[in-house]
Amino acid sequence: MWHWIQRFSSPKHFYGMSAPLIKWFSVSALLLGVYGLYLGLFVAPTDYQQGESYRIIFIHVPAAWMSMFVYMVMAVSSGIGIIWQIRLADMVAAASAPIGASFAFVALVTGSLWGKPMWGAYWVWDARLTSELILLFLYLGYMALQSAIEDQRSADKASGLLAIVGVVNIPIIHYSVEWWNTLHQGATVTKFDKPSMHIDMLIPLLLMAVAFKLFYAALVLVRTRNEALYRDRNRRWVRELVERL
Amino acid sequence: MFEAKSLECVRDDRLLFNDLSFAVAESEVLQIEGANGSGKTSLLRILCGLRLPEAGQVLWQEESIISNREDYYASMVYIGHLPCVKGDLTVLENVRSLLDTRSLSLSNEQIEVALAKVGLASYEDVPGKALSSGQRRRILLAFIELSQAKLWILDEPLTALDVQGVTLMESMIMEHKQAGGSVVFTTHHGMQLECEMSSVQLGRRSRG
Amino acid sequence: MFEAKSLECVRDDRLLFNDLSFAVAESEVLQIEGANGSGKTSLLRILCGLRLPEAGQVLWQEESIISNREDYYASMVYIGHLPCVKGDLTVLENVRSLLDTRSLSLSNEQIEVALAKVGLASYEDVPGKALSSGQRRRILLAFIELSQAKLWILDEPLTALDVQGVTLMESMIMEHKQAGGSVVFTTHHGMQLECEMSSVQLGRRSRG
Amino acid sequence: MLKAYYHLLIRDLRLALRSRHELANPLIFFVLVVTLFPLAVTPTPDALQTMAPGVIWVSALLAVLLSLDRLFKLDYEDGSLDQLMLSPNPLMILVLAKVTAHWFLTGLPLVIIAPLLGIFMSLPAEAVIVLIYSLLLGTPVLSLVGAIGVSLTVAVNRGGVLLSLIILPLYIPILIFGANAVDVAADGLPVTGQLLFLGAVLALALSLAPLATSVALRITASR
Amino acid sequence: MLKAYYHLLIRDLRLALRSRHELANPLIFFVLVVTLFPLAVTPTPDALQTMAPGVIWVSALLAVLLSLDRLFKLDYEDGSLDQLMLSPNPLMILVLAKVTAHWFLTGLPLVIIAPLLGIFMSLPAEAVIVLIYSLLLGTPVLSLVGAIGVSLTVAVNRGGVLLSLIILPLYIPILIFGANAVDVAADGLPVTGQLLFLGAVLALALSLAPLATSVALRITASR
Amino acid sequence: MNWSEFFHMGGYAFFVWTSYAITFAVMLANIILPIVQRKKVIARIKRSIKREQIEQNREST
Ligand code: HEM
Ligand SMILES: Nc1ncnc2c1ncn2[C@@H]1O[C@H](COP(=O)(O)OP(=O)(O)OP(=O)(O)O)[C@@H](O)[C@H]1O
Ligand SMILES: Nc1ncnc2c1ncn2[C@@H]1O[C@H](COP(=O)(O)OP(=O)(O)OP(=O)(O)O)[C@@H](O)[C@H]1O
Ligand SMILES: [Mg+2]
Ligand SMILES: [Mg+2]
Repeated sequence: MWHWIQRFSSPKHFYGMSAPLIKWFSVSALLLGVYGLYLGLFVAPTDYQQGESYRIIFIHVPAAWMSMFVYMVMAVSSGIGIIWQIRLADMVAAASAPIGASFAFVALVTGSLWGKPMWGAYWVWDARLTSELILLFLYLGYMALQSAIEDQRSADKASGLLAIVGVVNIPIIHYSVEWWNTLHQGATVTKFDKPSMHIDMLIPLLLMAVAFKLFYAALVLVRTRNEALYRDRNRRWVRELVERL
Repeated sequence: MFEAKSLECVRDDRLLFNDLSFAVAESEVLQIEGANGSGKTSLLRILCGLRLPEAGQVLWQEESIISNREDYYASMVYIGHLPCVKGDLTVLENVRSLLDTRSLSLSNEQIEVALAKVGLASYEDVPGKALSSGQRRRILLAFIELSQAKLWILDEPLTALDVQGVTLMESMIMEHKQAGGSVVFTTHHGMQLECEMSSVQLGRRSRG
Repeated sequence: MFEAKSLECVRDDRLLFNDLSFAVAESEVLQIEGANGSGKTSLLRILCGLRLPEAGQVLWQEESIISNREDYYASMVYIGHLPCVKGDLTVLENVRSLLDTRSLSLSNEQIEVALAKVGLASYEDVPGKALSSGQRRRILLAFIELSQAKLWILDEPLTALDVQGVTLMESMIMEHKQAGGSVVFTTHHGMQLECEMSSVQLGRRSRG
Repeated sequence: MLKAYYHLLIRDLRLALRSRHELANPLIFFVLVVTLFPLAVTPTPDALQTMAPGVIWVSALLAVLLSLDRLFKLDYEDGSLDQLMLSPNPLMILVLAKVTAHWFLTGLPLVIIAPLLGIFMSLPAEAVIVLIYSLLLGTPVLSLVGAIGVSLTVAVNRGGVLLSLIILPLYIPILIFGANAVDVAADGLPVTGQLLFLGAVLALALSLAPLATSVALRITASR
Repeated sequence: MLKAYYHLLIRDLRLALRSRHELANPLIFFVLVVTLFPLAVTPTPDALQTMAPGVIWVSALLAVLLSLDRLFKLDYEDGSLDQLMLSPNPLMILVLAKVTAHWFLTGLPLVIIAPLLGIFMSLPAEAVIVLIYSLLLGTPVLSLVGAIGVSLTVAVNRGGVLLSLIILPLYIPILIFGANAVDVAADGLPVTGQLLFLGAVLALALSLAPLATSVALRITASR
Repeated sequence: MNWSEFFHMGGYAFFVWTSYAITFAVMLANIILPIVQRKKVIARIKRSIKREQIEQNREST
C-alpha cells in the first residue's frame, strides 16, 4: 500500500498521468462554463428586487466558493506533505496558492462591484467580506513565505505549516467578525436578503460552480506539472523529457 | 556506536554527495575533508539531525537519531561556524547558559577550572562583547570540555585560534579519544594529531 | 606615497596601539602582523579613513586623507572581512556594481577576462547566493584586479580560499608590485611571496 | 524539564535587563503610536473615546509585532538557537520558556501602561478595567502566535515586513474581541462573553502554538 | 557624478525587482494596518470617515518606517556600504540615489494604493485627491528623514524599535499637516496652505537630509 | 430581447460588465501565466544541460 502510494505520487508518474486529465478538465470546464453563462445571462429571468445587477451572482458566488475550497485543498495537501513527506502534495499546495488567491480576488472585486448598487457602498465591514479579505491575505502570506525561503524543502514545509495554522484561524475569524457585528447591530450592517432562488437562476449558478471547479482542476494540474519539472530539474526523467522536447 | 547510512545531500541544483556511508566507533577520530563548498558543513548538520538528508539516515546506537533525539542529544555536542556567545553575558554566564541547554548544573569551581584550561583564567566576569574572536571560540572549547558528551562534532574548530589555541584543541581531542570518546571534525588547516585518524573525502571535483 | 603618522587606537578600555608610524612606498608590500584581537582590522579601517584614529593621521601624497578623500579613494581599494556580494545579482552584475562605486565603466569582455583569471569563467550569470564562500571571495579578487588602484588594502585576503586560491592571490600581489603598486595586508596564514616584504607588528603581548 | 524551562527563562530575562534601553523600546513605541492618532485626527473628546479602544489595541498589537524578532533572531544569528535545538530537553518546553520571557518583557509592560493611555483618551473607568483584562488575556496570545511566525521567518533576510504579512491575519480575531470588549464596556454593557472568548483562544494558543513553533524551528534549522 | 547617481539607483531598483516579494511587502503592510482599524473600531461610515485621514497617514508612516531598514542594513551587513563610502564620488550623491530608490519602492506604491483605501473608508472624492497630493509631497520627506535615522542606527543590533524612537518625533509635523489637509478637504475647505507647507518641508529635507545622512554614515562606519 | 437592452443590463451595465471583464481577465492570466512559466522552466533546464555539456567537454579535453 505504502509503496503503491509512493510510486503513484512520484512526480514522474504524475507528470505522465496528468496530461490527458488536463485536456478533459479544460474542455468540460469550457463547455459547462459557456452553457452556464448562456443560461445565466440570456435565459434566467430578471430578479424582481435587484434588477439585472444580480447577474453578477454567476461569477461571484462560484469564485467565493472556490476561494475557500482551494484553501482547504492547499492546507490538506500541505498537511500530507509535512506528515508523510510526499513531495507531490507540497507541489499541489504550492500550485494552488496563486489560483486560490485569484479566486479570492475575483470574489472581492465582483462582490464590491455588486455592493455599490445594492448597498450604496463598494465596501462595508461585515463578517463575510472581512473574512474573505483576510483569506486573500493568508494566500498572499503563503506565497510570500514560499518565495522568501530559498531552500525549496524548507519553503514547502514552512509555508505548509502556515497554511495549516491559517485553517485554524479561518473559522475563528469568521465567527469573531460575525459576533462582533451582530453585537453592534445598527445602520452599519447591511443585511443582504438571500435572493429567493428561482430554479432558472439556480441551475446556471450550479453549472458555473462546477465549471469553476473543473477549471481549477485543470489549472492546478498544469501548475503542478511546472513545479514538478522545476523541482526535479536535476533528475534524470526531467532531463530526458526536456531533451525530447 | 554512530553510523551514517547512504546519505544524500542536495543544495540548490547541486548534488553534494550521495550514498555516503561511514561509521564511527568508540575512541575513533574522523576527519571530513573537502574543498570549499564541498558540503562539509551540510554533512555535519545532517549528522546532528539539524538538517534532513535527501536520502539515507543517521543511526546512534542502532536507532535513527530523528526518532530518538533525546538520547542522542544527551550524548553528543556540536559546535559550528557560529560563536554562540552573548555579548551581554559574562564569560561564566555564557558557559553556564550553554551547559543549561544540556541540563548540566556544575559548580562555579568546575567551570573555572575548565576556563583556566582553555586560557580564559581571570576572564570569568568579562562580558562577551569585550572578547576578541579567538577568545570567543575558547568559550566553546570550555563548553565542549564540560559537556560530558561522548561524541564531539566540530565544524572548523581551529577558526580564529592562534598557535597556542591550535595546540590546545589538539590535546583536547587526544584526551577525549583516550577517555573512549569519538570526534568528527572538519578543518582547512592541518591538525597534527599523534594518533591514527580515519577520514571521509567529499566532493572530488573542485571547480574554478 | 602613503604614510601613517603616530597613530593611536583605543577600543573599549584597551589601548591597541599608539605612536604607530610607518610609510609605504611604490612597489612596496607591507604585512600587518599580530595575534587575534591585536587591532589589525582596526588599523586597516583607520588607513582607509573609515575609522578615525584617537591620535595621529594618515597621509596620502603628503595630504591628510580626511581632507582629501576623493583623490585618495580614486587610487586605493580596500577589501575587508565582509563579502560585499549581493545574493540577488549575478556574478557579472556584482563585479559591475562594485566597479560602479569607483565610476569605472568597463566592457563585459574586460570583466569576463578578469573573472576567468580568478577562476570564475562561465559563472557570469550565476546569482551570488548560489556561490560557495570561496567563490564569493573570488569576486572580490576580480574587483581588485579591475580597480586600477595603486594602493591595495587587504584584510585577510586568504579567508575562505582553498590552495589554488591562495596561489592566485600571491601571484596577483606580485604582479601588482611589479607594476609599481603597493599593498598593505594582514593574514593569519602564511603567504609565500617571492619578494621582500616589510612588516609591522601589533600588540606584542598576547594573552590566553 | 522544569529546570530547563526555568534556566532559559532566567537567561532571557537577564539578557534583556542587561541592555536596558531594549527593555523600554516596545513600551515607548506603544506610547508614541497611540499619541500619533490624536495628532492626526481632530481630537474632540467624543471622537477620541470612540477611537480609543481600537487605537490602543492596534498600537499594542503593532508594538508586540515589532518586538517579535528579538524572540529568536539573535539566538539564530549567533548560533545559540542551534544549541537549543540540540538540547536533550523537549523543544516545546524551551519555546515556551522563550515565549514567557518575551511576554514578561513586552506584553506585561503594555498591560501596565495601557490604563494610563486609556485615561488620556477619555475612556471611562469600567472600560479601563476591561482594557487591562483584555490585554492581560490577549497579549500572551500575541506572543504565542507571533512565535510561530518568527520561527518561520527567522532565516529570511529581510523578514520584518514578511513577518507582519504572515502574522497580522492571525492576530485579527484577538484584535476584534479585545477592542470590542473595551468598546462595549465603555457603553456600560457586560463583556463576559468577549473575555471568555479571549480566554478560550489563549488556552488554544497555549496548547498548540509551542508545538507549531517547534516544528517550524526544526524546519528553519534544516538549511 | 550623475552617472554614479544613476548606476546606484538602477542597482537598487534591480535588486528589489529580483526579489519580487520584497517589493510588495510595504504595500501589503500598509493595506493590512489600514484594515486593522475598521476591525477594531465600530465601523459606521461616519466614524470611519473621521478616522480615515489619520489612519491612512499613520499607516503610511509606519509602512515607510518599517521598510526603512532595507535602505542601508543589507549593504552594511555585507560590506557594500564600506565600498560606497570608499567611492571617489561625493557620498551625498550616493545617499540621494539610495533614498530615491527607496521612495520608488515604498512611497510611490503607497501613493498609488492609498485612494483605494480612502474609498474603502468612505472618504469623499475631493479628500481622496488631496490624500494623493499630500502623500506625494509627504512620503519623500519620510524617506529622506528616515535615511538619517537609519544611518545612525544601522550598526546597532536590534535597531528596529530604537529607530522608531529616533524617527517618529521627526515625522510628527509631516503627519499633522498631511492628515490635516485630507481632513479639511473632506469638509470641503481649501487646503493650499497645508500643501504649501508640505512642499516647503520637502524642499528643506531635500537640501539638508542627504548631507546629514552622509555625516551620520561616516560616524557609523567609524567602528 | 434586443442586444442594446442586453448590454445596458437594466442600468447596471457598468457593474455587471466590469465584473465579468475583470473575472475573464484574471482567468486569462491564470491560463497564460503557467504556460509562460513552463516555457521558462524548460528553457532554463535546457540551458543548464548545455552548460554541463560544455563543462564536461572542457574537463575531458
Ligand atoms: C466585496 C464584497 C463581497 C464579498 C467579499 C463577498 C464574499 C462572499 C463569500 C465569501 C461568499 C461565500 C459564502 C459561503 O458560501 O459561506 C459569498 C456568497 C454569496 N454572496 Fe457575496 N460577497 C460580497 C458581496 C456580495 C453582494 C453585494 C451580494 C449581493 C447583494 C452578494 C451575494 C452573495 C450570495 C447570494 C452568495 C451565496 C450565498 C450562499 O451561498 O448562501 N455578495 N460572498
Ligand atoms: N543556505 C544555502 N542555500 C543554498 N545553498 C547553500 C547554502 N549554504 C551552502 N550552500 C551550498 O552548498 C554547498 C556546500 O556548502 P557547505 O557550507 O556545506 O560547504 P563546506 O564544505 O562547509 O564549505 P566551507 O569550507 O566553505 O565551510 C556550497 O556549494 C554552497 O553553494
Ligand atoms: N565593535 C567593537 N567594539 C568594541 N571592541 C571591539 C570591537 N571590535 C573589536 N574590538 C576590540 O578591538 C580589539 C581589536 O580588534 P580587531 O578586529 O582590530 O582585531 P584583529 O587584529 O583584526 O583580530 P582578528 O585577527 O581576529 O581579525 C579586540 O581586542 C576587540 O576586543
Ligand atoms: Mg563549512
Ligand atoms: Mg581582523
